Amino acid sequence: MNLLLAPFRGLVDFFQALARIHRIVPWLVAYVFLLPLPEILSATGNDYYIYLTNRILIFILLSVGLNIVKGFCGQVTVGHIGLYAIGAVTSSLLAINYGWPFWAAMPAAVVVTGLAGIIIGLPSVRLEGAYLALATLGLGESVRIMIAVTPALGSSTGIMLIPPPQVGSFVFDDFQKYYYLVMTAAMIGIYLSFSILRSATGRAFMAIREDVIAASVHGINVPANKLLAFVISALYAGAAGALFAHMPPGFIHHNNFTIIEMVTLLLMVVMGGIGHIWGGVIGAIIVYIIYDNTLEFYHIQPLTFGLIMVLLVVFMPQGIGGVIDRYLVTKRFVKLREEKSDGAA
Amino acid sequence: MDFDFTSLFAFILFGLTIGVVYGIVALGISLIYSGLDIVHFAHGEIYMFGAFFGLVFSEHMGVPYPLAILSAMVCTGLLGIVIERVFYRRLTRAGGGYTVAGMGMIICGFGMSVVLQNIAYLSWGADAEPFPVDLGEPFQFGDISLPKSYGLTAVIALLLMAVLHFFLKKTKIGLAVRAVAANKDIAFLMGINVPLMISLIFGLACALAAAAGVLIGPMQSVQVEMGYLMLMKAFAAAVVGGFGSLPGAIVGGLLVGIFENLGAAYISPNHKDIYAFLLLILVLMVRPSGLFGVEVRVKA
Amino acid sequence: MLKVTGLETGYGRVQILRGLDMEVPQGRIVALLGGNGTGKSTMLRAVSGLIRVWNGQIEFNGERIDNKAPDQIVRRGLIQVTQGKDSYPSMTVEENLKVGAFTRSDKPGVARDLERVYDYFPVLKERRRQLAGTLSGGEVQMLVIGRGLMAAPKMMLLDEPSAALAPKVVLDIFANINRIARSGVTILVVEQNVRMALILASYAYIIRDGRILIEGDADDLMHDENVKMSFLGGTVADSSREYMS
Amino acid sequence: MTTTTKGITALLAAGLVTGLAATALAGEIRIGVTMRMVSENGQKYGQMVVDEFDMINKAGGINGHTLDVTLLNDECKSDKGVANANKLIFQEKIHLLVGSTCSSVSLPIVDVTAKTKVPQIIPHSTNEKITQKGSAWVFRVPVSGRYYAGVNAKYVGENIGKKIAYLCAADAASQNDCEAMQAQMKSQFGAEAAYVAQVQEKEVDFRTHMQKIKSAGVDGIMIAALAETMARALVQSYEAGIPASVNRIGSSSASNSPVPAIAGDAAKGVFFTAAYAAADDRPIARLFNEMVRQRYGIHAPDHDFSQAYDLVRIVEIALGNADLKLDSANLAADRTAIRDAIANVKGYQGLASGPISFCAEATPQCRDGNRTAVLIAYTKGGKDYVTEVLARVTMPVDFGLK
Repeated sequence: MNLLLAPFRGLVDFFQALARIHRIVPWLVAYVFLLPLPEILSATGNDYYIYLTNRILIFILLSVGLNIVKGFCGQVTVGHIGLYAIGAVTSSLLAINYGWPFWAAMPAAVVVTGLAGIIIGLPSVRLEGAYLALATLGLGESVRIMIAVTPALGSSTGIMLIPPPQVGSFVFDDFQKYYYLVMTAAMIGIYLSFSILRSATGRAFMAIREDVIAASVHGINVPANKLLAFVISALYAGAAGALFAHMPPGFIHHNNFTIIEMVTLLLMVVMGGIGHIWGGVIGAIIVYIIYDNTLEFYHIQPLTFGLIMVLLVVFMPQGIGGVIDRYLVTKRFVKLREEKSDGAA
Repeated sequence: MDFDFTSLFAFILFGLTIGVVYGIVALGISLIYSGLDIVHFAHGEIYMFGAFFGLVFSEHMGVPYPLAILSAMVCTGLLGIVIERVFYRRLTRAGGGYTVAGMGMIICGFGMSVVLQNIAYLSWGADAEPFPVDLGEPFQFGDISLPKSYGLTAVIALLLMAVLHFFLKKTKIGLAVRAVAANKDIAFLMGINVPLMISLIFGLACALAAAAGVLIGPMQSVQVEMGYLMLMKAFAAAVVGGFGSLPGAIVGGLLVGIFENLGAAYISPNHKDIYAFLLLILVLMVRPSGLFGVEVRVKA
Repeated sequence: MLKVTGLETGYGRVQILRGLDMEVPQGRIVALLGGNGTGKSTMLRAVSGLIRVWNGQIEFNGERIDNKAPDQIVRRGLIQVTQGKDSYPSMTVEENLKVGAFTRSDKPGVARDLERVYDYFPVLKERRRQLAGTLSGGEVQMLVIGRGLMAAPKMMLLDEPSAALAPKVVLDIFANINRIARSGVTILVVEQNVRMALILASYAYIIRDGRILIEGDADDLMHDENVKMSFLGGTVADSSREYMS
Repeated sequence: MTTTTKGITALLAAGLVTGLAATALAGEIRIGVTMRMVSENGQKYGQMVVDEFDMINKAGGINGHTLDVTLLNDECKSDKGVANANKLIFQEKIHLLVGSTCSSVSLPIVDVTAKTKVPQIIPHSTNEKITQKGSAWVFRVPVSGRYYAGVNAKYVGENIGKKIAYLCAADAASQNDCEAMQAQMKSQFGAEAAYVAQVQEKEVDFRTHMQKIKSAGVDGIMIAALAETMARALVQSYEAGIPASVNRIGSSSASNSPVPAIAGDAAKGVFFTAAYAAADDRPIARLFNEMVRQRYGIHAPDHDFSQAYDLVRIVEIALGNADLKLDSANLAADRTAIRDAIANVKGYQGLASGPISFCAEATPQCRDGNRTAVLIAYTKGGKDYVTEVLARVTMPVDFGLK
């Protein structure tokens, strides 16, 4: 394990050093590092990796958003994929029917999804645990069925020819170009997620996760904060949905938003480690790469995936994030002890 | 669509006959929830397995239909016990609950459902299998005809409920099952073998789902993907009736059945599957413990 | 009858009991006293088999019972009676009592014991068809004691029978515990209410930080200056004095 | 090297390792297939396609080139289908894409292949819009929904009646079949639908609809749905007491064998349009029936098998005529050559009931190559079902276009 994590240790140290200058510096550096990624991937002679990266980045946005509700605030939702659908459909309809440019349609879709987040989150005010899971499941599935049966929302043929984003005469009309868009969005998403975690709101969420009663005793407005968590995560889902819809070939269909996609998303969050922001990122990357590399074994792919899910929950409930955490904590602890013994000597 | 009472009666009748089936599956989900503290997302696949077992017994081995129901129930019950012992047991030991760690239960259930579905696909293929059971001419209520199989289903479903009710209320083991469902630690202290009872609960719930599968099989044919829709309806039924409540599950099932049929008939047929969810959400918002829930069980 | 030596256990990695020794002779009422978080309930859970014993041993009737399954321990005649909040609220009173007799198969014996419980606690007989969730605090406490009796135990472990109850009710319950003990059931009662427990018990242990701090005859402890200083100043104990005299 | 640089190098290295794995072999014709595999249609279709391509390889390949077939499952989901198409095009560097079997997946893939200039051949999707998008790179082997509807409507209007109830499942193909049929009934006979209901793709309980249709008193019921759903609806239509005198009309999925197998006696008398009938009495069809029977041990091949077979033959002809270099420098040229070769396939007469012809323009007229719909009826249901051919109609090229 140590050997495996050794490269990360250097990276973590490097970025921690940068963070001492200003919080945003490591992000800017990372952003610059990531900009030439399509060229690097292209150099391998396989542009599909760029497409794969785009898909993963969209999933990262989703899972980081889901983590806010689930990891930070401790609310169980199975309706996140419905919000993703709302974002995708709203943005594409605005672009197709009203000719809105992507830059107007996407923010509008994010706002609409945020409002929908209130509805999906509403049950959380009264319900907990299993009941909340089922209520959100019902809401999420209802969204999908509504799309499936309403011709204006795509119905069975789906929404076609959603125009790609455009800046001046530069059109993001293939996935190589689209990478810059989704990468930027994902970076902003992750950064904001960290900011939220650090803010008073983030602390309120975590207080609710740890102990609802104690949180309310400490003056935290529990229902409002729960709703807020749902809304924030809905904003992420809306952005991810809009980005997915406008990505060439610009096609969405209700079966992109089924319960299987929701489970994949949950798997990403759980595999990465619930409550770890990086967990959502790592989970999205690992799950999607495993999925992509097992495509040719389609007849047993569900079986293996299912088993991974079951065994993961049984044997590694804290996810990869938990393992890394343990490693980092141990490392810091060792360091602390060394410092202590140095001081004693 | 013109309104007339014959049609209304027909729609309610359709709702009732399918509703009892939702009810038995819901009962299993409800039992598992109170026994193991998990919402069993793989129960739809258990139902599917039950139907396939029934099909194998009845069609391929020539066992008479009523006996096929019983055999399928036994087999599926055993399958359930194995699943519970091998996988879920480790999780319940690690502590249930639905917050951060409890997400695991949902993932685990889904994972299991994918695994079971894939196993069924590998063993029986993706084609839907016909499950013909000839029971003779349908019942006629004036202009409405109701296939005998639906009538039979309703009768058997009610019979199963009655047997279960008797078992839970009047026998010592049933009492122990209820004690385990209510509070495992105390049940332990009363000298009840809790792990055994949990297996029993799980097996029982799976057997009920299998019964539903074999009953519905002849009407809707048997297919690998049949579980999902039933699961959704049964979840709705279980919640509407109140998790853990036996009459609640059946009333919930009937309500979901009637509600969706009337909705499909008079509001819009496209949205049929939404009505169950609508009812679920309505009930949850108004009365979180369901119509028959005795206590609101909030998991920490 | 019950002998605990060097008991060490805890939850997860947190150790609660650090080498606890105690003994309960047959036919006596022994009290285990101590404040919140001292390890009283942990000790009971370990004896009943609900948590694993890390070290040390527990003997019941000369037989090792540590790390046996709870139902095995119950079958040997050792039953724990938890606090009143641990009834089955959605079952009737009589069903609650019948759950207590789960390990027994002699129907006439069970029926006889049911009558005996109703004799001890007549109020339960009045409410036999009611749901346990509708009972008052004191009645539920009686119910769980009665439920423990239904197992026809040789020994009962009582976990804070006085918790959150009015002093008068506590007195009533303690009187009945005394009756039960006189009928030949050995009793270990775990209490925070030190004064009342000392009146009830003949011998007592005081636990702190997972170890036995003081032990002795109840009368001696009652007059021990240290005990008086540290444990007998509580309001509950004081207010109960007038009822006891 | 400091820890930091070491870390970054390791990270980059890890990222690149997987990238180097994808190297394309020269001299092979790479064919990518994406379709729904873990399902009734996919299993048969995929099996047939893979087996047939294998046989070509065993017989020495095409012009000495072997075929390298990569088959991926898209689960009938558009996002996965698009991902598969991209993977096949950019990673496997395929020369030709076969896919998908689902209309809702083929629709977006058409745009992908148009943009990347990869020839795409549609194995099983009937939705009209696929070829109406105007891509120069797409070819359709099955019969387009617009032809099916034209034939079906003509027969219904002339022989059954004009009061038709429609029960349409919410999958792209059935929805299209259903709407096209209604439009045809209207334009050919001026008949409005007597009752229309949309149901979910996997609906299992149709009793409410049947009760309503029963009281509506119609001449016929069109059930447009995928095989299993249709079979259930057929059975329940009899259970509801709708007499056999009310004709049951199927969509093209009625050709798939689960329909008669599940519906049993309820399948009897159902008629529909499809691309192939096992009752076809041409010698080639007889031979094909026998071959499929022996190879897969089934009673009679449905049009899944025949279309898979035809597809492979058309690909074989086109690849044989194309002048291919098959090295990485000429990938784009080879793709164009294959497209042009497919566009040059004229009058292919295989199992399809009529000739299949393509042409160079990027129009539906040119790319819906198969215009012959067979009107088929079941005369016996069950696993050993029997069909009869009522008519075989070749439609004019621009039929059904607005």
